Amino acid sequence: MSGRRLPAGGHIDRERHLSFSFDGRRFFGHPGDTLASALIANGVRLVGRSFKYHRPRGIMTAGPDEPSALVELREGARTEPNSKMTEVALYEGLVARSQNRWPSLGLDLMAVNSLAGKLIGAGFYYKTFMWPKAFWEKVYEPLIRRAAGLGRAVDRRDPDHYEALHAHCDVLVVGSGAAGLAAARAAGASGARVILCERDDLLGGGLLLDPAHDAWRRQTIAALEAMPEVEILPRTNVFGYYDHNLLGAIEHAGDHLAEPAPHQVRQRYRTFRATEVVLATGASERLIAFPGNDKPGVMMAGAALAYIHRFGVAPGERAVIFTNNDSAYATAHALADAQFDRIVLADSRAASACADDVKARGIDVRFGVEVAHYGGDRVTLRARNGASDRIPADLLCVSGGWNPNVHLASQSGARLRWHEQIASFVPGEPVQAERSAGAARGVFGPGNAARDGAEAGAAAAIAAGFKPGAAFALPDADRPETPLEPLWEVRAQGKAFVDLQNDVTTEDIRLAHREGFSHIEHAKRYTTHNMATDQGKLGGLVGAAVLAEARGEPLEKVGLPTFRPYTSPVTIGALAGRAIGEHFQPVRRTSLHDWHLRHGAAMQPSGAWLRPFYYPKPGEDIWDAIFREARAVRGSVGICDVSTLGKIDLQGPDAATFLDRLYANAFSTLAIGKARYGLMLREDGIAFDDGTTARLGPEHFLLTCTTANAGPVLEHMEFYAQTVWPDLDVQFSSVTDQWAQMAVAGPRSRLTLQKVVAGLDLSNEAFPFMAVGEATIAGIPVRVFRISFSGELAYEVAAPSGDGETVWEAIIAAGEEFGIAPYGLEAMGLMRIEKGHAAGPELNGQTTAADLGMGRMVKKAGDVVGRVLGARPALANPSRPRLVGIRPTDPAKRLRGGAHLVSEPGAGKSLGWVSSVTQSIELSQWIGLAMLEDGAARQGQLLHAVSPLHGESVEVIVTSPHHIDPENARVRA
Amino acid sequence: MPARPEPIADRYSAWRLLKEGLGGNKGWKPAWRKPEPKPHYDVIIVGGGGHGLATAHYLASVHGITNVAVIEKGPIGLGNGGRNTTIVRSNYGLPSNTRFYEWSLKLWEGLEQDLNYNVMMSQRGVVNLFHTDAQRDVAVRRGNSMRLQGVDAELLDRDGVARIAPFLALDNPLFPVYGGLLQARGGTARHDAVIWGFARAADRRGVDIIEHCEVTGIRREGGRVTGVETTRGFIGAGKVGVAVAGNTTRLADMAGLRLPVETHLLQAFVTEAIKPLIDCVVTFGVGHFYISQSDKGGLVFGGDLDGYNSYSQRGNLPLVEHLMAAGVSMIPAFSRLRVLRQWAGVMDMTMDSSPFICKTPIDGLYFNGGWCYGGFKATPGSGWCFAHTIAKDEPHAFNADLTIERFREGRLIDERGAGPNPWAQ
Amino acid sequence: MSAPERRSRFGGASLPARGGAAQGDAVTIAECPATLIQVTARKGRQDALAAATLKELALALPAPGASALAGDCSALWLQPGGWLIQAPANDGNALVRRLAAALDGIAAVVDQSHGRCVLRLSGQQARAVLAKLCRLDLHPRSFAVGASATTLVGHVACTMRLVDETPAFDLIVGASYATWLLEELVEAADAFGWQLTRAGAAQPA
Amino acid sequence: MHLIPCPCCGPRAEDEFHYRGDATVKRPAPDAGEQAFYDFVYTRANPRGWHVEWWHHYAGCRQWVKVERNTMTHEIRTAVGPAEDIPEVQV
Repeated sequence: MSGRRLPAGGHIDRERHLSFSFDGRRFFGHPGDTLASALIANGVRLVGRSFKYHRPRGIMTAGPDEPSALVELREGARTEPNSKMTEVALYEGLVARSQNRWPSLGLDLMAVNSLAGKLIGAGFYYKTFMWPKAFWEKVYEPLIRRAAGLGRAVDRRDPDHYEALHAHCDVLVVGSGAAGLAAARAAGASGARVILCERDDLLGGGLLLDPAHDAWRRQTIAALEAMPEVEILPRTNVFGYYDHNLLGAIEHAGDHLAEPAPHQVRQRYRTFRATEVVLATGASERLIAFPGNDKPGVMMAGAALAYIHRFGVAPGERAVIFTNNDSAYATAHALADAQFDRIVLADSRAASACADDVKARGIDVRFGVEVAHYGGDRVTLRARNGASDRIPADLLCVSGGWNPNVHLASQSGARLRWHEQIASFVPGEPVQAERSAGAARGVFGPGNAARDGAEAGAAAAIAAGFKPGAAFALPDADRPETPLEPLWEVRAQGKAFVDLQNDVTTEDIRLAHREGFSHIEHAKRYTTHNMATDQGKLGGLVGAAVLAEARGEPLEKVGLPTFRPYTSPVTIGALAGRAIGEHFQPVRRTSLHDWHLRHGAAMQPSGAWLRPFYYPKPGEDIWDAIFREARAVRGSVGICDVSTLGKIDLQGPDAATFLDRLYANAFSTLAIGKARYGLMLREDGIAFDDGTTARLGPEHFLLTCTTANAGPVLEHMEFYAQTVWPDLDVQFSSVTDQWAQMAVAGPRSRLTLQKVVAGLDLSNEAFPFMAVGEATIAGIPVRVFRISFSGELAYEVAAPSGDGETVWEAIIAAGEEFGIAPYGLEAMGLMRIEKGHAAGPELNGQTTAADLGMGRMVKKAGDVVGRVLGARPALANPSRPRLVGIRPTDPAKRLRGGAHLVSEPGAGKSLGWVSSVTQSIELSQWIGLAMLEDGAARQGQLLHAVSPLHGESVEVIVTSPHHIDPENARVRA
Repeated sequence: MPARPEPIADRYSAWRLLKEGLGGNKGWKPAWRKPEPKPHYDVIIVGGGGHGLATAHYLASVHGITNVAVIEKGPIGLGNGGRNTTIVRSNYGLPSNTRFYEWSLKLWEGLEQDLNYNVMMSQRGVVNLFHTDAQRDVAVRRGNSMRLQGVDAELLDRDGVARIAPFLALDNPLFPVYGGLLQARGGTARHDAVIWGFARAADRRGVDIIEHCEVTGIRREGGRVTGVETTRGFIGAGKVGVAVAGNTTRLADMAGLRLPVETHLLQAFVTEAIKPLIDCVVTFGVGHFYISQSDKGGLVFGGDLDGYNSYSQRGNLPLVEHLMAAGVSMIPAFSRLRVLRQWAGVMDMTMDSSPFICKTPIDGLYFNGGWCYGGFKATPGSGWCFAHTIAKDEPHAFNADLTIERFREGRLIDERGAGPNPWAQ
Repeated sequence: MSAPERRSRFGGASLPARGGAAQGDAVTIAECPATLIQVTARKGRQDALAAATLKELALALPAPGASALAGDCSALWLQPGGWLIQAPANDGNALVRRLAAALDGIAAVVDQSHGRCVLRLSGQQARAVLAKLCRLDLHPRSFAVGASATTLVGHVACTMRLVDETPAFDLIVGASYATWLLEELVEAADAFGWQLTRAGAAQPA
Repeated sequence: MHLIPCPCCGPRAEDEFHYRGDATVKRPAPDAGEQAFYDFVYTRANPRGWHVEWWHHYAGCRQWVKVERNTMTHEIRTAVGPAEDIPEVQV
């Protein structure tokens, strides 16, 4: 119990109180607090347990670098595992729980792992759990899996909403510290469109930690807010830098609330397409490895500063500051401001220019000393001469120097460069249109960073084509610093951590090196260093330094693992946005959609479309409905919405030539007013698509293609027209949505249509099979095609889609006396299998024209897509699987789609597969289509359709694929 | 099964773990040596990824050929072997593939004992979802083909899927789950460990693993390979096997071969670690999404190619947006989790989505490549078959169909019928 | 046939007349029936086509990214050699026939009046709504009144035109996608508030 | 999200396009024989570096746009219409 709220200071609203709970205990905080600052204010010190050894952990940082202070936040369906308390804004009623402990945070029995620490170092798993073999699956792995993970996911639908938003700007500024504010202002003053992103809810970055800079911060923000083309986005973390200057970000629009407001999203996924980018992402303070550097009470020096000045809380009472650089002296001043009982500043260097000011406040400054151990209440200081001193401290502030946040620059493609003076990496030459400014490139101090930012912002605006704007005031110049002296590790007895969340120690790094895992990527993977949710921000470079020392090479040669997205973990729901569930992909509806709904159709997705599968009547099951619909067609008349067929209007003097080349069969010989079936091949000779094409005029055709291939066929035609035969004079466009198309099928289809069609003689003589004509129905101009998919006498009627329902209803009214039934895809499928038409299951990208029984259609010469490669020896092999029909010899037996055909039940060699099955209404038994090796030669043979998955084997006879009316008499009736 | 390997020196055992642990872990030796290249080897394997290292291991352990070097331009295992989604399965529908991948899966099942290294092979099942009758029939065709070839497969109905994957939104409006095809023997393995295990086992049998040595040319005399030019000088060899996913075309260029290969990007993702949620591997094929949970707790997931030629290992956002939407649509609990890291591998895509392990027109030169995105699960099988092909100068029955000539002959092994369009496979 | 009687493609969406935050009217979405005719020049006949449309409709066919207005007709560039003519809904078939005759041998004339729907999105927040659905830069500096583009809006291809500075955008979308697009627009407008209207014929501004 | 500089429409987001591979292979004359068609359909130079490739602007002007893009960096240098050639670049 050592933290406390200070009587004054901080960007918090002391007037208002917020209650919250942690591990079931109730506390109070203020608006402006994070969960971390509020817990510190309430004296809470132990907040989590580490992943592997279950060591007790406290709050280390005040931001996204936090490795230890992770909680399960919120409750019920809003539960959110692994949230960093240092990033969770406090709100009324907040509920959080600690993670990865059993039975409780205070008493975690899994901490016995720590005792086995000597055995379970890096790479332990790979060397063990192998004996006996069977134990891995039954014993070891289940144990490991149970111990895995931190927080729990809740298997509930997320009640919150997310959305995407795409923005464009001339200059994007990432980060709103001194450099970012100045960059945005300089760019904005030029008139450029500027977007300024800040991950925090307050703008200012490091400026927030020094009350002396608050005036400039406020004044600059006010200036930016007055610029109409500057947009400021707080709570917006840029997570990735992608190609062509596109950056991705998450705006935490509602995370600071108990629940997002009505009509508001929880998070917004934003993309920015920027002409120029200024990366003012600041720097992260790094750890020093020493025994006990993970104990509750250890905190980064900059974080301690933030807790005092940003949040008005003191994270302890007696403090030691351990540093190798000047930045921690500001923390010393802050601790003094916060009236700590005792402050010892242990500087590993020999001197600092800042020392006198600090000493003047009564702070005990010691040079040339290191922290050799921290036990949670006492710090062991060790001087160069070996003398040691034990100092009681409930707070140990650590600063090993600052690493520029180079993640985004690195992701943009820029190589990193070693910066000797700050002992860290900075961005090298830009690859994309970006520049770093301020601490992000090693320019520290608000005065220096603001100057650097202002220059970067102006340069970015100029690069984006703007003239520089008026100059503006900048903060005072910074005092010169005493240089940092790199200090990575204090070697002493005990575990010294380089990755607190994954429990990676300096010894683990050295072990990895001894075992040959000396490359930084190997060491990372072997030890799991840097792979936790803090992504190694605190200790990444420290681990690399330990490895460098072990290898005996300079740190810059060892380098860092690749920086990949994300700069900070990103909520998956935000990236998904609204495109989930029924919004996952666009849905297409035909113009008859409402009619289908009104008439009880069972609608199902079919590719992008919603289509009626069948129209159940009360008391009917699926098959009842399908049979009734199919019988209506076979016995009288039915009507089916086939509007989804792709339709392409093709015109031009070379239209017929174009079709001759595009289709395997000829179209130039097609008479005007007639339609013809066509088969399209891919260039590799495999069947691509089929459909009927009608000739409407000498230079005018209407193609149809399958629903699934409507898009690909148009694209295919565009490829050949634009790139292969640009000399052909053809014009074509999709008219799929222009026309509602309905199949009117059955022996009484003519009688039905004759009642409503005006202006067209439908008699068999005047309008034979494959005829095409124009007419009107209910006064609406329509096209009539005499084509059939069902195998019956049938027509297709095309009406302008806005009038589709009028025409459809007129036909239904005319067919009422014949018992006309609307039929769905299921009945259509049943009938096409009876008829033996190949469809999607047969045109599956693996079959040739010959496989489908259409080999004779393919032109033997001339320029035809797919002709040449379709003749390759193995594709031309006549014993390839061919389309056949099959029927069980026992009519009571059922067939399964996907069954294989074998010569006898026990045979392992598949001769082919069953592609489509149905229950035939004409034959009153299951029938199927199959692709069968030597299919043509096997007609009449007895084979077995086996489905080991179902444990079924059915004797079948091989037939023609045309189960009904092989002579094709009905369609010509 | 492979010939029983000779016991290797420096074995891991419970006793040694205890001894080393108490001794401060000072006694462990490097998992593989860092030797200087010798002037000549019987066999040089170009490529120190999983396939190359496995080839070396099986050359040594099955064929007794130990004068072998594996040459790698960087550190071993940082190509696709170190950047995949760790899935292991053999649920292919075309016999040429099933035969090969099933042999690979059998090798996986004995790999820990063979290598004396825990690669954490975890057979918790792989289920492919389907959402329509037509998709079910395609899955049934594949499952039955597997069963006829002696490979395990089970058809699950909706309730069956719900039992093994209760976290799925079965009533997804656009993709209601009808059922799934389960291969219970499928699962995952720890990808890096596979690399390290093969490297260690090959090293202990005398194979030289030479890192930071880039091949710059393939030397030939009279139609026969004689060695490789490298950044560390010429190294002679009786035979050269190339297994360089992501660089297959470049090596083929050096040998004057032209291949039906395009190189594409595939992204993968991992979430923050959470307590066990997903036990098996689930693939939501029509949504182009698959997922599993690692032993450490991260959800590992991925989807389709980014869709354009690339060697960059830089993924982009369109795929990310689609994938996350597919994931949340199918797994509601996914929404509030956070994705921690993203990476991308470069895939050598062939024009029919199946690989090749074969001889070339040049004597003594062998190629292994075109793994598309199926390379990880193939690792032991690929190494085993490649070793056989190199040692015997002829393919084994398991890889006999996996030639480059098949494209010219029209004997395509096109599982999905996507045709010569790698971006669509 | 008379075009105004044809059925709305909004039917599939069972939406109230207004909704979103405060049931507001920050944006208005209107279905605007129109006659739409796609004309595509025969090879090498672009000049002839331009001359003929100027003569028939007094329309100067616009360059890529632009639109043209003449009286109650407008033209939008679609693709090289291809334009979409937009005219009042009640002109319907007569205009198609007239153009087909006038452009015989010069261009392919295809009626798309039923193939595509025109949705007009207007109101102060129209750009903010589109920013959620579309990746095009619609800032006035980049997309001024009269500008047009075919692009993705809500994952479907739309031909878009900025009609006036309200701002009002016309979104011309494949008819089978109309309900989908409407639902996407309404969702994206939820934070602002929206209302639906069925304006008569779209009047080019 | 690549930004493809469509020669008709200007810079557009990648999701308006379908990528369609190598644009340097030319469809041979109908009588050129199987080898020529084989190379057209199957053989790819697959370069590391500059690659001339098709991007079909399906949600825009519906042109097959020929784009020169670097497969190592994703940088785009040129884009031309379907029947045009990419101009030679002096390196």
